[in-house]
Amino acid sequence: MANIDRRDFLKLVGAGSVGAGSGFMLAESIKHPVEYLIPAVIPPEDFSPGIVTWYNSVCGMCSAGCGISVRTREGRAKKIEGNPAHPVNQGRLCALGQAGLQVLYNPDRLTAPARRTHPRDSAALGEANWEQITWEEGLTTVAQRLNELREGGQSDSICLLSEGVRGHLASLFELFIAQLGSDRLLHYDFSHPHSLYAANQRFFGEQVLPYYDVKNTRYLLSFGADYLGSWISPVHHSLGFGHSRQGQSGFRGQFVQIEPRMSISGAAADQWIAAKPGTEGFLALGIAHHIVSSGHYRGADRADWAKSLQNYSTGRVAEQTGVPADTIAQLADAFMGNRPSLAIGGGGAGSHSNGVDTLIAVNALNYLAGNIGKAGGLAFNPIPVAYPTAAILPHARQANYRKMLALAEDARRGKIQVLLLSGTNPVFSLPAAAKFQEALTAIPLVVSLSSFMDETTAMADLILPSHTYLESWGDDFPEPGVGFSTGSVSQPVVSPLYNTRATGDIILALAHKLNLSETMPWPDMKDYLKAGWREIYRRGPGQESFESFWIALVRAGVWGEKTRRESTGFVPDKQVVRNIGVTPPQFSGDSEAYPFILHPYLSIGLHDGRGANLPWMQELPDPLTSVVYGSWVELNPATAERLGFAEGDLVKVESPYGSITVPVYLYRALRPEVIAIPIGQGHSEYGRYAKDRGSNPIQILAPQMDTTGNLAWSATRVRLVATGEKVALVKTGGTSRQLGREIIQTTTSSAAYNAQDSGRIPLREV
Amino acid sequence: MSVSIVPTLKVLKPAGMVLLIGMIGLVFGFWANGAYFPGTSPQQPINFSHKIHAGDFEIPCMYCHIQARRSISAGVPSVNKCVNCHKVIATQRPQIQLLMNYWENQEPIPWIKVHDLPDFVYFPHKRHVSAGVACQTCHGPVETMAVVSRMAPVKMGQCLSCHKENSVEHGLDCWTCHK
Amino acid sequence: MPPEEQSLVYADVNRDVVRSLLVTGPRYYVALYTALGVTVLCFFFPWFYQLFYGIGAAGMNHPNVWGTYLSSFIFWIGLSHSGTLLSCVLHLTNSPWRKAMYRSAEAMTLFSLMVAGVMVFVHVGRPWFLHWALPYPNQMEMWPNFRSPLLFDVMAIATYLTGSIMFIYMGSIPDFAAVRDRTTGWRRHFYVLMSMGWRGTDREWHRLGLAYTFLAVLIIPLAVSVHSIVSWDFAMSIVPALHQTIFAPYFVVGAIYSGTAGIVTVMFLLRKYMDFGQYITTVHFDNLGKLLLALSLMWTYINLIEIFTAWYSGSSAELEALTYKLFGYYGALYWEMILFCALAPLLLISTRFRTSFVPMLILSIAINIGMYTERFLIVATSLSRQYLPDAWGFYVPSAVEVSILLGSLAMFTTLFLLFVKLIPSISIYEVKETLATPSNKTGSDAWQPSH
Amino acid sequence: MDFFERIRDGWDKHRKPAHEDDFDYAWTMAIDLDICTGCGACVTACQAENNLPIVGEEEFARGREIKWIRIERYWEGEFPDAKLSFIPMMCQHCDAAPCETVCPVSATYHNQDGLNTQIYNRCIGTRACAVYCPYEVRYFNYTSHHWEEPLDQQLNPDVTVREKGVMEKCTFCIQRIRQAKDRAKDDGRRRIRDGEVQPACVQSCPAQAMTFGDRKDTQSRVAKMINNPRAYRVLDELNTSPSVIYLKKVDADAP
Repeated sequence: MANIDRRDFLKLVGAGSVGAGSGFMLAESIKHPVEYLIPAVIPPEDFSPGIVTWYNSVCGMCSAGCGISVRTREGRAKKIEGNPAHPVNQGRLCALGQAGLQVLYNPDRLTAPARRTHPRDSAALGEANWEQITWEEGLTTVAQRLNELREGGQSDSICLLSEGVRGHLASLFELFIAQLGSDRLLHYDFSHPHSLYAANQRFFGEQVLPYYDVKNTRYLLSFGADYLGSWISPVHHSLGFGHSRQGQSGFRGQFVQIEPRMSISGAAADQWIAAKPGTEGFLALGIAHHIVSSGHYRGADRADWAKSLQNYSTGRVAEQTGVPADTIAQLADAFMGNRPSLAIGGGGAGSHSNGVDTLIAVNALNYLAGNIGKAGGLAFNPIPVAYPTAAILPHARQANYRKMLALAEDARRGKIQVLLLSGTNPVFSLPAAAKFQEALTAIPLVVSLSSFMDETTAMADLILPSHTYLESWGDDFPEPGVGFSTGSVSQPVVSPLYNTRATGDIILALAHKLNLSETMPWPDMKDYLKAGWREIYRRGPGQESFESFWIALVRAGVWGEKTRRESTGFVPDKQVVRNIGVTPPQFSGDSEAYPFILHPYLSIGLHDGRGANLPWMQELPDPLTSVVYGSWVELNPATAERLGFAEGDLVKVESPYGSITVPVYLYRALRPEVIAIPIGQGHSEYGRYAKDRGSNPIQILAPQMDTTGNLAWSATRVRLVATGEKVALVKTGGTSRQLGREIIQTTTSSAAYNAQDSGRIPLREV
Repeated sequence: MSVSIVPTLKVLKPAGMVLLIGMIGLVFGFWANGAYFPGTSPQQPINFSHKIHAGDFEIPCMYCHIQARRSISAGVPSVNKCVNCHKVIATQRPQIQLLMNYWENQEPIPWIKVHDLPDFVYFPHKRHVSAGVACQTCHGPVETMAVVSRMAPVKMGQCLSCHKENSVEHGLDCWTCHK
Repeated sequence: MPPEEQSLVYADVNRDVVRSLLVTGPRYYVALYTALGVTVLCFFFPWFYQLFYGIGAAGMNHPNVWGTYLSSFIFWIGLSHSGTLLSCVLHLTNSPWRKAMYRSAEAMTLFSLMVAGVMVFVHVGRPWFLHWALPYPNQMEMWPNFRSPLLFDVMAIATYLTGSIMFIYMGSIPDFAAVRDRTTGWRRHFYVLMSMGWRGTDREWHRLGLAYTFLAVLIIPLAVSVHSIVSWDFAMSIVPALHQTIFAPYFVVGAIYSGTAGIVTVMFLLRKYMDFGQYITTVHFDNLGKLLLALSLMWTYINLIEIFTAWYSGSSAELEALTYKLFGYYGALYWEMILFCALAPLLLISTRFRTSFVPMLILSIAINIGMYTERFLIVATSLSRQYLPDAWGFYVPSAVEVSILLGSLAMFTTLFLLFVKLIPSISIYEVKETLATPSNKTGSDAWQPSH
Repeated sequence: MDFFERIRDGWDKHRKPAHEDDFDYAWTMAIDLDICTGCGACVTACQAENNLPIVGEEEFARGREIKWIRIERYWEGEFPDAKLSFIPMMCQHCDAAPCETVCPVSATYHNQDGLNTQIYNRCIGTRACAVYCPYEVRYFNYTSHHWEEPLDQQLNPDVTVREKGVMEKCTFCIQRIRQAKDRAKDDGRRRIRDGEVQPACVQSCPAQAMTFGDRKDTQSRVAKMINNPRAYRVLDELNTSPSVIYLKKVDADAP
């Protein structure tokens, strides 16, 4: 190719350069992106990249008080596991507890103090009308107002409404309110077992929860208490359940569940009995009657029992409860037959107009079977001398429905000037009938210490956002204990993410601004905590120095002293025995217009709604229905067929006090006249994952109370109205039938094996 | 009538030439990028010289990269570690003053990674150090470098060959190195 | 031999075929550009979106992880099946009616194989790593997993593609030469290259004949094996309703079946739009019709066997899968398939039907619709009903999937339209073999130089 | 020996499920269905440990959820005799795993610990393994998932975040096994002690229904579990020889 003319030459040059360019770009495009390697300026002593550090702390997701160990790396919390040394959960942890990480790292956390810009009654709530302020501003505002009221002798118009807290935070609240000269300190939890405390008060004469020794029991009779799912201390009960069933040689624990709608405890039980809702007490007394009449019980006060139980012959109870007489007899014989046996009650059964009676009847069963003070029965927790005063009876400050109504009433009458909210969310977890939201609008200054923009916080004038439990110091004394005194300390596992402060620090800061420093001298919560534990250390058998005790304590995360309480000789007061009896349950709404009984239940993942802003919990399929994201109403297939409903049909659930619209789910293990709705969804605020999803059954509950003023939340009648619409339930489950494929195989209990070579991890004796 | 292929080739020649040159250009461009803009020795915020520290003064690697023997990542020394010495040593040098600026503002130094493995690779420095693998095996003769540069792109092949030579236990199992 | 072919002489053949390459009406361009446009719009755009978003763009889910992409893949492989295979068989049996149609049939094989290959890229989650499925030495010291039926696929299809290309190219060399001598400009240059200096000497003819026959023998078993292997992708799993020994023959028969139907469609179109009326005649349709009938009967039989096996197994899983296929959400589709592929073809018994063009066209299209349905059902129904009832699923194709299926059709059409203008879609020299030679008037099959 | 004998020996050796004798360990999980309460703690534990994505409601509704371990529920009878049983279902780590044979690029294979492993960065996403798996425990990333700030700070650095187009599944928390081996090496031990490793699900199980260990160590808890008369394996008839052992549910009035 000798002669190239100009055009050819240009062509070639062009081709060459284009080629070169594209080649260069190609090479550039497949290059590694630049990454940085940023060291700490001054590394903390327990921080080294790539190396895991575990911190022991206390779970703050429910009131069970499990101990947790948090796995952290590069200063970030990676995983929450149970603290193996903690007697309550012994290294295990429920789903909600593990999701605590998403409370810490939740994208919807309140990051800084804020003040409301528009008046509270303006329609628009939420982010739109908040302005950020400094902590100084926020605290000063509150302090000034409190000071005015204190000087003006209106101290009593100051109210502190908190979630159920124990330990030194509780006592700090006490101290603070006392110093302000007010007595308005209330704890509010929807799921607090008020009626159980009341029943124990009446029967045992003390307002504490005994320790239910599920672990060693041979026969557990549960009246409506979902002890594996949501009742008091699920993880501890699960441990016991596993041990009682397969952990010990010779026998396999039997479990009976009595409830109108099968909970996971019902699914795990050997026998699931659907007594008519509200008649669990009758059943208990029917069993008691059989125990006494058939001569199982040989106590001195046998005559009194026979007398007071005479109206509860199995025959009559059978027709009251819908449970066949021979079943009742069989239960009674089994209950007496395999002792130590244990009867527990709560949940739905405890939340009827006759809830307290029912639970007293359950206690009576335990007494008749002689389970009190026995291993495998129920043991009384010691009243530990070492506990800080406020922590002795965490129940004392718990507000039942009547107290909350009173509070709302006072607010409406202008008796409340300042309301400090900490952690609790009554606007969501009180029935609409309580008109609590309206009451809030009547309060001049509402201050929320919440970490999230929940429904109640959205009503506040001032937000002083608090740390999550993973960022703050604190301690806890589980109630009920595990049979001996135990306490645990929680510590920050990561440095605070945002411009928030620990609740205790906020309270102390306010105290200082109010010149309460002489009575509350501690600079921050940690010091107060140490001071408190110094006291415990002093009273306890302290050998080594307090500092070493403290370090050991914080390392272990838990502390206990083996002081048991001997209470075998318990005999109930004659009066109590004479008054044993159950009144028929009252349901609000007449059975004609409202044919169904609403059975709300605490969801496994979302608990009473606090879990709804955690994506993991939203994506955790409900164990029994496999539904995720959103709520549903459970119908017995027969009922559904009668009404012509199929899965996914949107129905309006109407009670005399309101209505919600939810899709239908056909649930096989449910009494035909009962419908069940999980609690937890239906938030109107509370972050992107919870907002406007599902509906909240609490809202439509009737303000039905039992004799002691507790909300009887399973005593509402409702009716179903078809909307004609249909939605697809989001769920994982396909067809829940085995079609003879032997996926889950069963064997008869006769083939039960001896546990020596079972290889099960032995449960620690506590 | 002819069936000769020659006239056709004549016609196609210019087009062929253009294509050929284009291809050559492509290859050249690709090579040039790698050869002249390798990005294997990036400009660091401070011209830290391993030659001076590790080479001339023979400070052992582990003195600064203290993590290497007990953690997955070797880690870079925290700023205060540098300052500990440079409070007194060579305080007048401009680069040291740069360092001191960081220290006074309590800012970390944004070093640029030279040797960077993908996120799906699990490479514990700990195991390799305790197995007595010299740092230079992968990082090259750092003590001679005024500016650290990546000797070779760290590729799976190198890991494998080394694991083979030293017959590492399960050294060829995928899950030994991948996560 | 039908009457009109008597009038043909060599010159006509050359003229007609060359005209089919040179003379192009506006209709052709309309068709070509439409096909091209549809390919870009319905295939490439959605595909790029999917590359960006992930397979989630399609309707697949857990446990239905396979969807229409795979059924399209099988469909195209199937469609590819008849062309070359048929051509080979007929070449060996030396049946004269093959000669007018085999070229386009082989082209069909080629292009549907290519489209099938593209479908693989659409199907996998990370196509940019697809080369890992090829055995080549690399610094990772990783080889593909030779136990995997999917890898067998890669091999088999690659081989089949190569074979088909060689076969069609070798067969057309003399025609390239013939066209070369009758064209000018860029075409001439193109055909000069393609014909590789073919002169038409006896030696060349002899060698061509040998090689051609040799390849034909080679390709027949290959073709059969390819689709058996494709079937193993399913049959080697333990998914109920897929784990069946009948699958290999099932797929092969199905493939040839749909392929033959495809040929009928193509024949009709060529005949109509390239006016090859004199070459593609009722004879072809008649014979193809007979073939279709036989295949449809075989296909039906295998379907019955499939049902019987499931029923006879008595296994809950098998039965459930079967009931779901027959009466489940996609039940209607199943019966549609039976109608199109088992019942309708029975019409082919009548000669009048076989020799009438439009009905044959309609039937052939119906059959291919039915065959696509079959592939879809295999993938969609069996995966939704596996062993664990609580994990049963449900699958509906997404818009992206449908559009990509459409696009793949358009892609095939585009390729074929290009083919008819570049390569003589009717074998000049072989057609001539059926004609009376100028020298002696008795039509003989003796080899003749083409000029 | 002659050619054919060698062939036969090789065959005999390799047709044994994953030629178990060559393993260092044979990791096994035993799950007691009699005390599984279905509470879902294991599901969350797995999600936290293994960086499982939050797919969101839409994707969930389209059946795109990713749960390495899931609770399956099976009903028997109708009200009032309805019975409900749970079974946790995760990768069974079959010794004769169908998924391993089908992967064209060997992205999933049996390693020397008797684990059925998945190499994410090798996966090309043919999804054939998911089809071949009779337990349907393989989950595909239909798109690249992201974590809302600052949720991403929780991600476990020991586990890759999988990108779109990659198959994933339960690994028996292989990263924990790796760390345990690491510790063992530091202590100069050859093997991991029984109970030293616990996958996240086993660790969290409140009823202690799950046990994990090496069945080659005859003294290990899990080895004892295998000898339990109640032990069985799901879909055993398929001869995949799973490494997950279930203990039968005890039911007084079972047939």
